[in-house]
Amino acid sequence: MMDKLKSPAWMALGGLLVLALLVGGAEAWLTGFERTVIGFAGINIILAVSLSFSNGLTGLFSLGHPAFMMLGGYTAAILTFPAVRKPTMLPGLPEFIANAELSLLPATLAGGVVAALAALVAGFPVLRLRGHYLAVATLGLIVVVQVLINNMDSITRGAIGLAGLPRLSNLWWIYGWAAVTLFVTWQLKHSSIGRALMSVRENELAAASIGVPRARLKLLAFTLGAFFAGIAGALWAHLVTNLTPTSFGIVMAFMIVVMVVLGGSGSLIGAALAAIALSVINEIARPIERAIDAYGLVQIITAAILIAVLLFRPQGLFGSGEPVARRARMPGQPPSKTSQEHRGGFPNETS
Amino acid sequence: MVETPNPLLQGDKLTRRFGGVVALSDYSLTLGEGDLLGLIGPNGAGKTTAFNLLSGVLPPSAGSITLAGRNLTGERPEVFARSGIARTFQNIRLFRDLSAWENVAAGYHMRHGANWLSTILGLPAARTSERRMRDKACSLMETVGLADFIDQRAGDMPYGHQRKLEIARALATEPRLLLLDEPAAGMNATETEELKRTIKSIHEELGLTLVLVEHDMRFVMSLCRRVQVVNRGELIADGTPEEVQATPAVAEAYLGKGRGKKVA
Amino acid sequence: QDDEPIRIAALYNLTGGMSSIDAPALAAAELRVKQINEDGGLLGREVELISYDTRTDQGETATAAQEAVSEDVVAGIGYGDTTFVMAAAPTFQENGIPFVTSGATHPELPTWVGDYMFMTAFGDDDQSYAIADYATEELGLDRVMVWTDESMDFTKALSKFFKERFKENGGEIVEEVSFMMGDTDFSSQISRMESLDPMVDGVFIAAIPSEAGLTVRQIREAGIDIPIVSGDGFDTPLVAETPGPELANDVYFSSHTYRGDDRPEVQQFIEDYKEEYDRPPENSFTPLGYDAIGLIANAIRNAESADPADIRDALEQTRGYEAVTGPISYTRENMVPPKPISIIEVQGGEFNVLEIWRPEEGLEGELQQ
Amino acid sequence: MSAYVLQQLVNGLVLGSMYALVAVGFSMIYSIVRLINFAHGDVAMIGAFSAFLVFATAGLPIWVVVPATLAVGAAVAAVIEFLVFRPQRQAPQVNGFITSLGVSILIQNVGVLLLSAQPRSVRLPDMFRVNHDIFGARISTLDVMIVAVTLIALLVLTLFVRRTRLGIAMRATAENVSAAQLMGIPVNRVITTAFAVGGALAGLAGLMWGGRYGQIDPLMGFIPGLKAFVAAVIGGVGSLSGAVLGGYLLGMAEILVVGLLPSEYGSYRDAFVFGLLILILLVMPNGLLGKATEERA
Amino acid sequence: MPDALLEVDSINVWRGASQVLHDVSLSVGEGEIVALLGGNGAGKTSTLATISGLLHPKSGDIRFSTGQESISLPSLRPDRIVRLGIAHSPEGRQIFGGLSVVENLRMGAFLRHDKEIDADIERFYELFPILGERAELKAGQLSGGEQMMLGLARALMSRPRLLMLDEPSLGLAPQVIDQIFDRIEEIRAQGTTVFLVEQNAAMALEVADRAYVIENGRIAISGEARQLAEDPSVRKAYLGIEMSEDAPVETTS
Ligand SMILES: Nc1ncnc2c1ncn2[C@@H]1O[C@H](COP(=O)(O)OP(=O)(O)OP(=O)(O)O)[C@@H](O)[C@H]1O
Ligand SMILES: Nc1ncnc2c1ncn2[C@@H]1O[C@H](COP(=O)(O)OP(=O)(O)OP(=O)(O)O)[C@@H](O)[C@H]1O
Ligand SMILES: [Mg+2]
Ligand SMILES: [Mg+2]
Repeated sequence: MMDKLKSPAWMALGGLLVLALLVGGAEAWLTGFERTVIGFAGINIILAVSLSFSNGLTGLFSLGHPAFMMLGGYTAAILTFPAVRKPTMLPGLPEFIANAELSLLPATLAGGVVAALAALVAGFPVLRLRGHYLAVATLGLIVVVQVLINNMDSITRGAIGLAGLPRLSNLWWIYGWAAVTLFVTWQLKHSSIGRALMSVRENELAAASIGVPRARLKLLAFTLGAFFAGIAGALWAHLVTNLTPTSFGIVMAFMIVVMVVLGGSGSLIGAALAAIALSVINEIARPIERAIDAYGLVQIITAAILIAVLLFRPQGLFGSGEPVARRARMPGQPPSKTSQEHRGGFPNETS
Repeated sequence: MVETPNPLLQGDKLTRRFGGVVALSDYSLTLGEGDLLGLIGPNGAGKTTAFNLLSGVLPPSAGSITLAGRNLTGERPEVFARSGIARTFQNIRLFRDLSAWENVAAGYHMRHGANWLSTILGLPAARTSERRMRDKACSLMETVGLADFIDQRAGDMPYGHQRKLEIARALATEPRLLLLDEPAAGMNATETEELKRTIKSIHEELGLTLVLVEHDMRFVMSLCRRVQVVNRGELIADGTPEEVQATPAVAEAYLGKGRGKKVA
Repeated sequence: QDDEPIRIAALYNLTGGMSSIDAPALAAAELRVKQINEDGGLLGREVELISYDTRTDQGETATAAQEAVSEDVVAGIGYGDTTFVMAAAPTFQENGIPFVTSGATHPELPTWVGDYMFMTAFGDDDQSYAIADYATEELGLDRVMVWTDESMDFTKALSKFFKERFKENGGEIVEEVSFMMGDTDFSSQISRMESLDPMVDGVFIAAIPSEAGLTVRQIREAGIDIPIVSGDGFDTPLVAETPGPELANDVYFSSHTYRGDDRPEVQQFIEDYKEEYDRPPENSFTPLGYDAIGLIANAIRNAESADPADIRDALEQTRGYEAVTGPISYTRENMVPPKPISIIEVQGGEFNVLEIWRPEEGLEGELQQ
Repeated sequence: MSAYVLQQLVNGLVLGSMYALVAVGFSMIYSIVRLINFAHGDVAMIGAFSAFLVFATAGLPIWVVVPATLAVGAAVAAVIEFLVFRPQRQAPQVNGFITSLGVSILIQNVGVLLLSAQPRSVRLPDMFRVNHDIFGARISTLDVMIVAVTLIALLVLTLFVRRTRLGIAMRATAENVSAAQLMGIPVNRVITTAFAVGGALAGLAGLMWGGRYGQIDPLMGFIPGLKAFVAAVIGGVGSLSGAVLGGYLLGMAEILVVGLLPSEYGSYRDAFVFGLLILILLVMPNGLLGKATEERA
Repeated sequence: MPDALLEVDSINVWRGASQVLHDVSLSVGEGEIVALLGGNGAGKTSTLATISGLLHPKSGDIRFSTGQESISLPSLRPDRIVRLGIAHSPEGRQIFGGLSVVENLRMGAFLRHDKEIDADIERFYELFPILGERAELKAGQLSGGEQMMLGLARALMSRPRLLMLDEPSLGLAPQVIDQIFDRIEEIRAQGTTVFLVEQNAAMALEVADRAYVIENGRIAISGEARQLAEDPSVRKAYLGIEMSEDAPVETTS
């Protein structure tokens, strides 16, 4: 019985229950401000976990998350936008979209799907690139998407952005999606697919020589990451109620990578905890900053903590393992005697 | 030359150039089901290059490769693997950050991995396949004599064990043809002896076709019934161990005066 | 509760890309609050300004807005740019707390957000019309080129309204080019301008302060001496300092009636600001921050209440409030204050006010100085 | 070729040189330590501030200001290396990248805190602003110097890294730190030297940047840093000439998209530029001059 | 035994969480060839790495005699240790793959400032002609065995007083192995001391004066090389000779 309670399925169920209670409590008792902070933390969890999956586990170095957030966010925002205002504000929309006024779930899903499709199309050629080359190409993706949205005034309102979106995101939605993200990536990581992904990260040539379909798997990881980024963008838009081409940019791309590395590249729970930790540091440091009237202090503190963590724990919080259920242990085997000395998961350039 | 009626592998006039360097030229090889071929030659002769061509890691500059009637020339290494060619690497290429059994289990992915949808949903099919892969990985590790190292991080294992782990990983792809690049390098005499037995049993029990590159002459001569010798990219001898050893060109280009004989 | 301070939230980007615009506005707002408190506060209560750094990040902006409304503020001020107003103001609207933007100038802001949204500055349409009128009527420009910072809503709007009015006035927009916020090199745009045949007789540049001086300097360094015209984004000492006095010539821009203005409230403000911070006000967003607090203080006095709804009502009734940047009245349907607008000239590195443009009247002719 | 096109090419050359100068120092550090140093642009910012606000304000002549700025850049970079990069030399590559981001954020915000984000107007002596005419195109003395300095820096660094004992030792260290130690190479000193050289170049770039555009602020390093990263990667990571070429390509592309396309496409400039860069990478996955990572199997 | 050049005094070394060397003591005399034998994972590589400063012992001492004084190595950085005249050709080749063959050789002579570097390089080209042919090629593109040769040549370029070789015969053709071992005897004749780790025990025992056998991180047997070659347990475990047809059955008597 004890063993059964410790099995991952039961732990997951228990975790969900606790999460539901927490979210319910938060929705009932916390102020709008507190809920907003927690909401952003949840969105960051989705972003960090999905990027930890596609980057940390697979060894891709993509910075493209904000591009997919933008696509997901705009798609969802256009779909939930009050239909009465659409003809005047967004005259360029095709009729069936102009008449639609969807609720959050279908709009979010549509956002995720659009982002995933874009990732599929872009990933097909771009994922051949490695390391920093991929980083620059995906950085380019952000710029291209930003510029396109900025210029498609008739369906995006250009630089002004989409303002006055319905405030539909709440903690239920955000943490529901965070749980889904964690569940899906967890399932994949702890499976043959996860191993295959890691093998690509570890040694691409060897992975190929044992028949691991590199291209397909990378595309899967990239697309799945983009799907959740799209979801996160949609939730973000309906939390802030405003979306502009500059809502998500290069700085955000960096911050998500920071969360992934802090958590331990490829560690899903680590990424989630890092996302939470950054929010917590932020909220602790903010009053100090205000009290001594030294704006910029929060960023300085955050950067200092970031550097310190990397100095003392180069592998991030959890390496690429998971704090709850240790990967890599065969049932009935003693723990391995050697330490986990970690490379982190991003490719090491060898040119 | 040995004529094989229904060849498993046919490499025809394989040539590979790197800029000005001709690493392999007009190398041909025919293997029947169940053959065990030794490929020897001086350093830089082109042995590893031949393996790289036969496993799809490099495309040949000229020539063709056919496996069981299927032309694989120019295909990606994944296709070679799927068609049944597995290999090990001279400078070991393990998934260093994964544990030993995971390295082997990764080898099973190609043929036994569940698809992504059933994996996400945790369908019974996915769970069974996962369990089967673990079990198989464990028993393969026993086969190569690594039963005690299942959970060790591959990168932390001693050199000789890493070589065995590579063999296990290659076997996990359930190949028809296995290419071993210097499997005994870094092993002492006893370990080499053990490895010989392992390779023999793989060859005989699994009925696998094998090609091995090795500089340990005793190892090659006692394992292989057929030996090819390459020098400077060209095939200079092909025959039984005795025939090959008797070829003057081979002795001159390759075999030493036999260091260590005094002691042994 | 009566001896509790009256709390006002100030949301600004004090770090990140927008901080050079926003930080001075907050400094001026703090100055105004300090002065009010020195004069005994409002309704006998002290005024407390709670400031939030939103780091040029819209997510931070939304969070700060939520935090502000949860902290019992009676009003909020903030921002020199529409994008950030739109991420913050709707939260104030939903909570029934008035929000006064100090520097955002999009004429449709109050329409988009609702009846709790107020502007301190004039609308972009007004300032563009003002400089367009001046360009045709006084500078006699017929053919101009338009440069637009395409990355910002403010500059895009500025260009749009300028072109509209300039064409109405019978002028011709010969050519347009764009650039992006953060650009430092304008040589391509300059060469494009030079290549026009015949050369244009003026150039309109829609830019924010950080690019204003850069563009003037590079155009003049290229040896081009046609008039350069713009809006309040050019209202910064950088326009004179970056090119240096020998090159800072023939620049004309419309702005708040503040720089070079000798009304006593303006002089007083500049003096106070210098005394407080040891530096002159950085740009035109500075006095606007000062005025945003002034507007709210004025409304609280008029309402004799510090209740958000009462403040809102009083704000709506603001008529002829004598702000540093000119009188403010909310008489228009779209709630954009019809403020007088200065036409300012830069010659030899000096700023001179040439004329005052009034929304309903247009140019009023030579200013009596 | 019309005078107009020539002028635009000159414009592109000068802007490209600006990027290339930042990129070559950036790439230098990358090629030795395999570190994407995002703080490189911020070192340039510090160089610019010390040149204009400290040395020039103190009334030093230009021939003192330049070496002093180089020294500041070198010192700042070496100190950063010592404090944050040296302790994590064995860490994964991405850690260095993230750490450098952290350093960049730190420097920028300390800068804003101490100096405020307001841009400041600065200027070099007037002799640098004189315009010259070459075949109908205009170029200033400073522009000529920027191009020259970039190319000289490239040449000297390339020779240094290719030919000198210390240069080869730097590359050896980049390949394999422990093997380099086994050769008796004082790894720490070598890496500090690399940072110092890169930092000096950054300082120089800051000085030139500030002098050319006449405005400096604490955040001025971010965009050049980012562009240097992009230029270095497009050129082929680790290749110095590649970084310079990448810088020129980037500068040219930005100028020519605005200069030659119909004006309604001007607002698509960055999409065109990055689209072009992505296209180049798809055709040349290792950048313009990068060598394919021919790993031996 | 001649005066000890290198003295390893009961070092204990950990890698990660596991102890890989237990109280290992050994000494290498001036002008000797000493072999270290042992199975996979026994700790041979770790021993060499500890001597050259890449690993740090938790306890114990390593002393190297420079002629005038005896210096404790564990407190020194690897590059300082190399300066004392210790060259280490590490396991797994570890050549600088991105550098050309000549550049690798020049790095081997990093600490030398004499005029004979080029002449030495030429001499290695004569010994390994293929290296001469590939002089300008990136070392990473050499074949495995060629890289091995380069690694050895590079270690020799420093003209060390003590040369430590980690499995120098690995992956080399029989003929080349002969050359290498000839060379080892040659340089010893010129006064260089050699500490040799080998899997090929037969060959190692043939050239070595003395040998140590390490098992599970502990020195199990040590003695004259010739004696060890006769030791039945060594013959069985490391020479793979039990009752093989071509060797007489060993008896302990
Ligand atoms: N990087 C590492 N981290 C942790 N443990 C390690 C590491 N490298 C080696 N080990 C362990 O240290 C022990 C000794 O290894 P060492 O490499 O010294 O053996 P060796 O005698 O050289 O073996 P081989 O003949 O295979 O080269 C082994 O148990 C090995 O698993
Ligand atoms: N990418 C490359 N570029 C240039 N030359 C290469 C490249 N790859 C291999 N070579 C050359 O081709 C020749 C054959 O190399 P290969 O690795 O096949 O030799 P090998 O027979 O396996 O030798 P060894 O026994 O040393 O492993 C070598 O001389 C090598 O230098
Ligand atoms: Mg080989
Ligand atoms: Mg070893």
